[in-house]
Amino acid sequence: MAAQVETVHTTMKVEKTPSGLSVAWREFRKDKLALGSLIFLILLLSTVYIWSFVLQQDRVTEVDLFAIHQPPSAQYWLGTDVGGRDIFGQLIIGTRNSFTIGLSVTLIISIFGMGLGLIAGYFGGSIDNIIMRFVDFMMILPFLMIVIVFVTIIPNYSVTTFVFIMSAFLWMGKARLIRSKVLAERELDYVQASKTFGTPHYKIIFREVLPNLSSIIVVSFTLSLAGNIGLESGLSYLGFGLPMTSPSLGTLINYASSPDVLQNKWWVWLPASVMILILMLSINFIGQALQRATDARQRKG
Amino acid sequence: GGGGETKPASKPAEGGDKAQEQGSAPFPSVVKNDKEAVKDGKLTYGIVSGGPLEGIFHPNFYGISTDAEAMDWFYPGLLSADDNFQYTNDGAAEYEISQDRKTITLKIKDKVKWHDGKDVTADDLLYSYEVIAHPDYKGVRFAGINRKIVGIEKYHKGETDKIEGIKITDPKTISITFTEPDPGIVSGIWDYPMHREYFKGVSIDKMAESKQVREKPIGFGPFKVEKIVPGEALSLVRVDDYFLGTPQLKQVELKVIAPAVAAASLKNGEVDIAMLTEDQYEQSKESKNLQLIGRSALSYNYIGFKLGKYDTAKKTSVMDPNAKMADKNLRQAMAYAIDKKSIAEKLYKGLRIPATSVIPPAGKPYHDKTLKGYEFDVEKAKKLLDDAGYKDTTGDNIREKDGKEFKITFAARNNNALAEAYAKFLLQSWEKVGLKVEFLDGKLHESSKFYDMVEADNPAIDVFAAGWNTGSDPDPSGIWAKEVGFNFPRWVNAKNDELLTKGTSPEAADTKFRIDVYNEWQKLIHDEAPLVPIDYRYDIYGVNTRVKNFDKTYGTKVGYHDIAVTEKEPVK
Amino acid sequence: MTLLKVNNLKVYFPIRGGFFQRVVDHVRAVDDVSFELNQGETYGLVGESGSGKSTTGKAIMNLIHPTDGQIVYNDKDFMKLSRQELRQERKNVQMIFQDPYSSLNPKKRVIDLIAEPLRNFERMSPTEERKTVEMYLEKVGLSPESILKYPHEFSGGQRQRIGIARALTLKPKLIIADEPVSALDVSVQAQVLNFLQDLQEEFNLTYLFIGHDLGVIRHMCDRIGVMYRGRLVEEGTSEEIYEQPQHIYTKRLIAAIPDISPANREQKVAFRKQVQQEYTEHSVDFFDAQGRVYDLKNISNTHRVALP
Amino acid sequence: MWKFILRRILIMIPQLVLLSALAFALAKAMPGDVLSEQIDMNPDITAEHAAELREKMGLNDSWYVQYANWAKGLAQGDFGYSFKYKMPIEDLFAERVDKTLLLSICILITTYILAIPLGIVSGRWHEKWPDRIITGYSYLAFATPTFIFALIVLFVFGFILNWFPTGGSVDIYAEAGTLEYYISKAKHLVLPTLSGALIATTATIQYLRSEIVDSKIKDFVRTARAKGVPESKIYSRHILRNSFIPIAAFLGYEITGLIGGQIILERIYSYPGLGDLFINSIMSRDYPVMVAFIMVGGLASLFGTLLSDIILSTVDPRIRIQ
Amino acid sequence: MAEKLLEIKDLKTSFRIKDDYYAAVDNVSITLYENEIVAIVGESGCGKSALALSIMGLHNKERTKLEGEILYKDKNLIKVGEKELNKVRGNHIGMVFQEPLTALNPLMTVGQQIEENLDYHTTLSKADKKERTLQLLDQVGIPRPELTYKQYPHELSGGMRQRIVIAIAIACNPSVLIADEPTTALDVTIQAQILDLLKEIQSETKMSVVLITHDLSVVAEMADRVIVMYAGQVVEHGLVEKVFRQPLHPYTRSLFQSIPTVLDDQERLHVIQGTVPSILKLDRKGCRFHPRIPWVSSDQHEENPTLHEAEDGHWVRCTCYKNFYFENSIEGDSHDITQSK
Ligand SMILES: Nc1ncnc2c1ncn2[C@@H]1O[C@H](COP(=O)(O)OP(=O)(O)OP(=O)(O)O)[C@@H](O)[C@H]1O
Ligand SMILES: Nc1ncnc2c1ncn2[C@@H]1O[C@H](COP(=O)(O)OP(=O)(O)OP(=O)(O)O)[C@@H](O)[C@H]1O
Ligand SMILES: [Mg+2]
Ligand SMILES: [Mg+2]
Repeated sequence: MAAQVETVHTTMKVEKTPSGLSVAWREFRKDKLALGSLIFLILLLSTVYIWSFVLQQDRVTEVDLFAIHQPPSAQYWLGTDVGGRDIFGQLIIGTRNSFTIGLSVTLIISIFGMGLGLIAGYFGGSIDNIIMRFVDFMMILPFLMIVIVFVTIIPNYSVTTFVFIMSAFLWMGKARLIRSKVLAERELDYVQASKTFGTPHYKIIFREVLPNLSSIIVVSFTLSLAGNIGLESGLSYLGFGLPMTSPSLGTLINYASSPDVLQNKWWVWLPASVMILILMLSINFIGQALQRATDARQRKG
Repeated sequence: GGGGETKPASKPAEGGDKAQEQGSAPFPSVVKNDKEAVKDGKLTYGIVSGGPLEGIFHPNFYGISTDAEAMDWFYPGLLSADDNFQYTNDGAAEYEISQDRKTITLKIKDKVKWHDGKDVTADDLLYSYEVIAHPDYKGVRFAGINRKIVGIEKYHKGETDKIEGIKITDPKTISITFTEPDPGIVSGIWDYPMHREYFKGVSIDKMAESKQVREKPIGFGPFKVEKIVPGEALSLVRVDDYFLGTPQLKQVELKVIAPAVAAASLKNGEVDIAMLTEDQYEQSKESKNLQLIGRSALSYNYIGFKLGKYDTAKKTSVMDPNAKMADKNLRQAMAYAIDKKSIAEKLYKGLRIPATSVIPPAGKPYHDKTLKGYEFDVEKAKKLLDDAGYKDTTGDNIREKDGKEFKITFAARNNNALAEAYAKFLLQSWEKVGLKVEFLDGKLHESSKFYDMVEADNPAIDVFAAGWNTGSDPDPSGIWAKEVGFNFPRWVNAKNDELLTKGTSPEAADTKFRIDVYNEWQKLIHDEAPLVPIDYRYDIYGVNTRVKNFDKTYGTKVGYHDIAVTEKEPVK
Repeated sequence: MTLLKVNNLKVYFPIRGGFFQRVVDHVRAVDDVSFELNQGETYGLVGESGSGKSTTGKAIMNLIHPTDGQIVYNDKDFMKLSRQELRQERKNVQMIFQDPYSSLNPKKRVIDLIAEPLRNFERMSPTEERKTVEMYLEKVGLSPESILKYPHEFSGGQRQRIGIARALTLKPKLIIADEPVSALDVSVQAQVLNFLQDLQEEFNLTYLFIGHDLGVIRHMCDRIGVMYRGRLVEEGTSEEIYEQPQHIYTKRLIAAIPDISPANREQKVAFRKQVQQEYTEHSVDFFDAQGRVYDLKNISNTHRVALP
Repeated sequence: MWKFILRRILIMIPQLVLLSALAFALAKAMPGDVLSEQIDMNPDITAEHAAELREKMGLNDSWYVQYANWAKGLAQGDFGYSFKYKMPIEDLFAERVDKTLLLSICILITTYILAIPLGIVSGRWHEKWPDRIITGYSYLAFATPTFIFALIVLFVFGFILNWFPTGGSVDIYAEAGTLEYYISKAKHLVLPTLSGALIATTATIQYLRSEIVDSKIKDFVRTARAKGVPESKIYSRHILRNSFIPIAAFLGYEITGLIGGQIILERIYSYPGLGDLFINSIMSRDYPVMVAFIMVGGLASLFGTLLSDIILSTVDPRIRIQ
Repeated sequence: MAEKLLEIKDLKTSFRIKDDYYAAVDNVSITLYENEIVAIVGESGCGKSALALSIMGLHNKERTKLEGEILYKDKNLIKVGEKELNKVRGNHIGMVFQEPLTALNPLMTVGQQIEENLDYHTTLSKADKKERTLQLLDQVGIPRPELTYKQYPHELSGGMRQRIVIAIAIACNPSVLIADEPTTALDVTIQAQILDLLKEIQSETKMSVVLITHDLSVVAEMADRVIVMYAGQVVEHGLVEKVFRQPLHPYTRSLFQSIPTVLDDQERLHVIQGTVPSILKLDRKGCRFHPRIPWVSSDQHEENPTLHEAEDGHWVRCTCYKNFYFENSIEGDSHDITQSK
């Protein structure tokens, strides 16, 4: 009996496979682009967020008829727009707003989509059926149309309401993704094992299954964050963007729909366009590095 | 509204001012081109629009101004007007007013023919009335003075199938009798005939969608429709035996161009003529191949104050003495606080004129030139407020009313690219005199929603910014009478009622008398300030330098048939 | 003493079809299977892939709800117990999974893995819990320091031991081992098999050992049930099954085992040929008209065969 | 197969009913109606007159009464009547749907023509410079707002270089049916198509790329190599065919976007399609058109998904619909 | 002995991991003769597949470095170009993979996949190709070739699929067939059938078969010669009868001791300590097996272990075999490693 109780130490070490976080970090160190993006993004966003608190939104959005369409100068670093408003200030606040929108929408849809996806995938059967039919139905709703209708109906239209409206129609993809992963995950023995230990369902869902989806959640989170930053620019073009009291990158870019601005007043729209581009790109690069980290197959040698 | 109301051709008013004098902006209203016209020229006219044409090419049914712009080329009204918008006898019909000024008799000229060769007859005009007044008719043209034709309401209710007040004496002569001698009789009657034979077999509720309207519209103008590419273009050819003479141009193409490309299209000669908005104007100013012509529009933009409510049961506006804006001094102060000149010159690049009265200059002779309007004067505004008891007692540069917080809610439309800057500027202007003004819901509103709220007297709205097209008839009752739903400020004033009645009384047939009445009325509005006009608009056209005789002067005698080109190809 | 009785167990999975996706047929994954496990023995279930071995195991574990039949543990019918009672009873039956890689949640540390059942059933203070976990870790021959490590830091054999330690925490009487070594290399397999045997002795465990490697089954099991298409075709002691297989299917199964001795090569081939021939000739005698296996008939006290 | 399709279509019915009710409720929830806009700046109509017209158009009925009437009409194949455009909605759609479809299909095809080779190159030379360039392009395309890109294309190729027409769908003087007519149509399509396609490629490129990267290391590809199949054939016969499956299945979903999906392009290129109709119907509260749009859109996406499933089952033998 | 077919000389296959190369196959030399079955055994991760894939040139070129020589008909397969290689692959050397499900293209019918091989190596007409394919299907024991010809892989059972994979590999009558664990994924009964089939085909076609497996019983039943690999090296090598009668290398001996068989009735199994080291952690000096037999003192090992010919045609690496003994009577009942922090 003693034999199996005693512990034998040997010199041999089992190969230590790195944990998720250190794999991600290693991936970042490998991928200079992603690392650069990460640092850049952190710097950029902290600048923007801090600065935007310093700037007074009221001042920035103040119309000045004597400074319409000024080119960049010492006073107006990036010139002014059609109402004589400072583009630079709007760019800072706009970046903050647009990023906040993108982030909030992504957060909400991730949480909501994840929740439904987890429940549908884990329980399967008729619960899954009901949830997925609901998702199907949401999918056939004409997004643009309903958004426009809501934008018109809702009285106090602001960044917050915008975020909620957008979120209401974007979570379905997430739910599907998570569900499909959970469907695969719940067949794995560790879930079965937990059941045999009498672990309640909610614990299995949140303590067992969810952590195992973390990488895919993170990846899909970053990728949709990149997509959602430019979310309002298309709507702004159609006239359903944010009110001017909340400058956004979309509003700035939309000045370009006037050909005069597009051709002759680059300072109005170009900085915001470039901002969206670099935000999207850097988040994308980060997302890709994370994806590689989660997907060992693609890991760089 | 749209362009249907103004007539393309009329003779120059005697001793009338030239268009330049209608405002201060440096635009001629007619192109200058002394070169010899090319025979059988071809011209492209750009209809600037964010979307396709609706394609309803009949005055009785169309809905948007772009369709009307196209129809100007082939479907004019029977009567021309002068620069005072009074009918003349230069058009397709001559008219006579009866002694009691209740009956107008039209005689259609001999050579006036539909594009299918048939004569335009009196019966065609009757038919037009029969259609717009018909119970099945769903359009909006049955309006204004035309509802005052004797017996037409009865017909409209379907109680009879004859309109009592309209009589045809011979195939070319028609007389229309009104219930009262309204001065609008010489400026506001429906003078678009409708080809009865051509529409034979089409029931009234199906007319708007019929082939006769959409695919093969027939008018009696200088050009006729040859071909339509739905939504995007029309090709027109001249009517050789047009009653005012053979048109100079042989062919005209009307095509839709997006606002974003209007300036570019003009610049590279893709279109010869196109209307321009403010930001394209900026771009086109420098183009060598263009002339810019403009005329002041029959409209004004204003800020209105909500003073009461419309009582639907009693069908009248009722003022509320406790309304936030009830204090005249407050309203005047807010008017003084606005730098209209800067709005017109800076924001609108000189394409607008600071407004002085609620009858725009284009509406002369009724426009009161002596009125100066509220000129920008911050000090005066502040004083008015101080005196009226709006004082800053808390030291935050925001005035309180009798020591209590005072906040005004402002509603505005988001109808063009500059709307936001415009509305924000107004807001700031008021803030500068110490008034706390906020946007309703913190934003501008889309037009439909805006009007819905304003019309429904949304209690949140204190001040609103909107605009009116005044139309050619100077009678402002439609929006100022206390009974009408469109009296958005819900302003009720005895003097106003009196003057409005006077303005359409039989004596008002005398222009002089009427001018006096309306001048007095304009002053009244100015003093009471239930609404304050901010600016008048210019319609600007970019025109290729090869174009000759394109004349946008009100009451001009130069018609579309006179338009010519002096080069074979557009100048680039 | 009989610890577990499986009576007429049936597990049918529906096959949907037709216009409204109604259930048109069933996969009879387990089709009327009965057997008993005695205290302290190792009972082996063998059969080809898809024959219903795992489904039987899962049905006993209540991971799959049986279509019909009884699972009587210690004279208690699992089907008749209330939820709460079942939960308590269930502690006595635990499972070891086939794949040591997927059966441990990769995101949890060893302590959380092993303590999971404890946390569900027992209220323990953290120190108590830690002690218990360390104790079990030692039992399975892992150093207590491993407690804060993640599964990926262990080899396959060690992982399987963590899984076993976890199953042991509730002090089960019966362990269902579903192919516990088939994912492991031979050397590691030996280690786990030895270990399972040791544990059995120490804790007086009863095993339901599911496997398809006939060498392993023979090595481990006292009695063996052979499954084919959801039915038991033969049941008996290891000796009986390996030395005197009665059912044609069992014979074929035994014949298919490759022989470790190269010298027997020709012999083995000939033997296999012979069995194959027998199979082609006589298989009809062993199955009924629908191709279903007959019910088991006792041919000795311990030996049962599905014969007509 | 037919049974499957039929069943799916049956399932659509309650979804569509629900959708239409929702659409109606939403439409009615919007402030204002089709007359509010016509009243804008038009003093000739009185409020009373407007009320009369509202009554006539049935706009005063509660939404469920209007809904019932509409549903009754639909049952008889009548989609309703556009208040704004003053014609039956079927005719209204018929007039424009072909143009939108033509443009959308051109964009779709061009997108695939561009994206497929790029995706293949990108996947095949994964992490090499062609891949980096293509990925860079696809990000750029992803981040560029449609309208900016379309405007730039329009100005460069339409106005500065003068290569293509800048608006409309066809030259009005081209006689229908002649070769010239079709050439003109094609020329008018070039710029909007390019503007739409060039920035729509991202999804397909990325999808294809990652599918190829995944397929490359599949066992059956190794089997093919072991057979001695040359590299080019490995791609064409094995990797690509398998990578195309999700792309092909995607096609159905793409079709969903065809109806009214090109609003911005149609506006910029003055292309008289459905997109503008859609926005306009909302702006002017033309309820019947709005509802019809939602319905057609919903129907299209339902059929799109169905089509995706059918495509998937035809190209992938593993998924067979009984 | 018969003629040499394939000669592997000092083959070293290294994988690039983070900029460094690590050898998974380390100086392996094997000669394959006509008409024989050679089995390669070893635990998971000891380089069997890496070796097989090296012969076929199936490694990802960018991440793999091949050194040494693989001579087939005087051509060094390492050095020839892709084109030359393709002439050999599938034609002269066929390969059977472990997972029959994933090894087949799910979108192509069985017929297409077999014919594809014929496409590139024969000039047969379409009809002839089909005939040959049907014949192959028949040969690998598919009951209804005409039907299966048109079926897709997912419509077949595991055993059937593996038969298809074999049919593909032998379509062009290769002289060498490499089978990498062809039966590991299959049931015993199916395994027996597939092995019998391979054997039958081998004796019919006289080709040489390299059979990779980790099941010693399979080796016993199938092979003429056996090569035991450990950590990328050949540690023992010889005729099956000899090796099985008297395994020499400690590793081979341990393997034999650790498998439970139907026949022997040993109470406890032998446990080999530790695991096969990963190529990253592998100590490449000295005897690679020595960490797993720590009780054998290090001076028993050779410093640079080489293959010794212990008896005629029976080779063994390192001298440690001479002094190897099992640790105690209950052979090696020690639990393996635990983590030392
Ligand atoms: N959830 C399920 N739904 C439908 N059929 C199932 C399900 N689980 C198992 N089956 C079917 O039941 C039969 C028995 O499966 P089971 O997993 O019990 O076999 P097994 O003997 O354990 O096989 P293996 O050796 O491959 O593990 C198989 O035909 C399988 O396809
Ligand atoms: N492409 C590769 N890149 C990096 N390392 C590899 C690669 N392929 C194999 N290896 C490593 O090489 C060593 C030998 O692997 P190989 O696949 O040849 O083992 P094997 O003997 O076939 O094992 P199994 O029995 O599991 O198939 C292992 O350590 C493995 O991790
Ligand atoms: Mg199983
Ligand atoms: Mg291998």
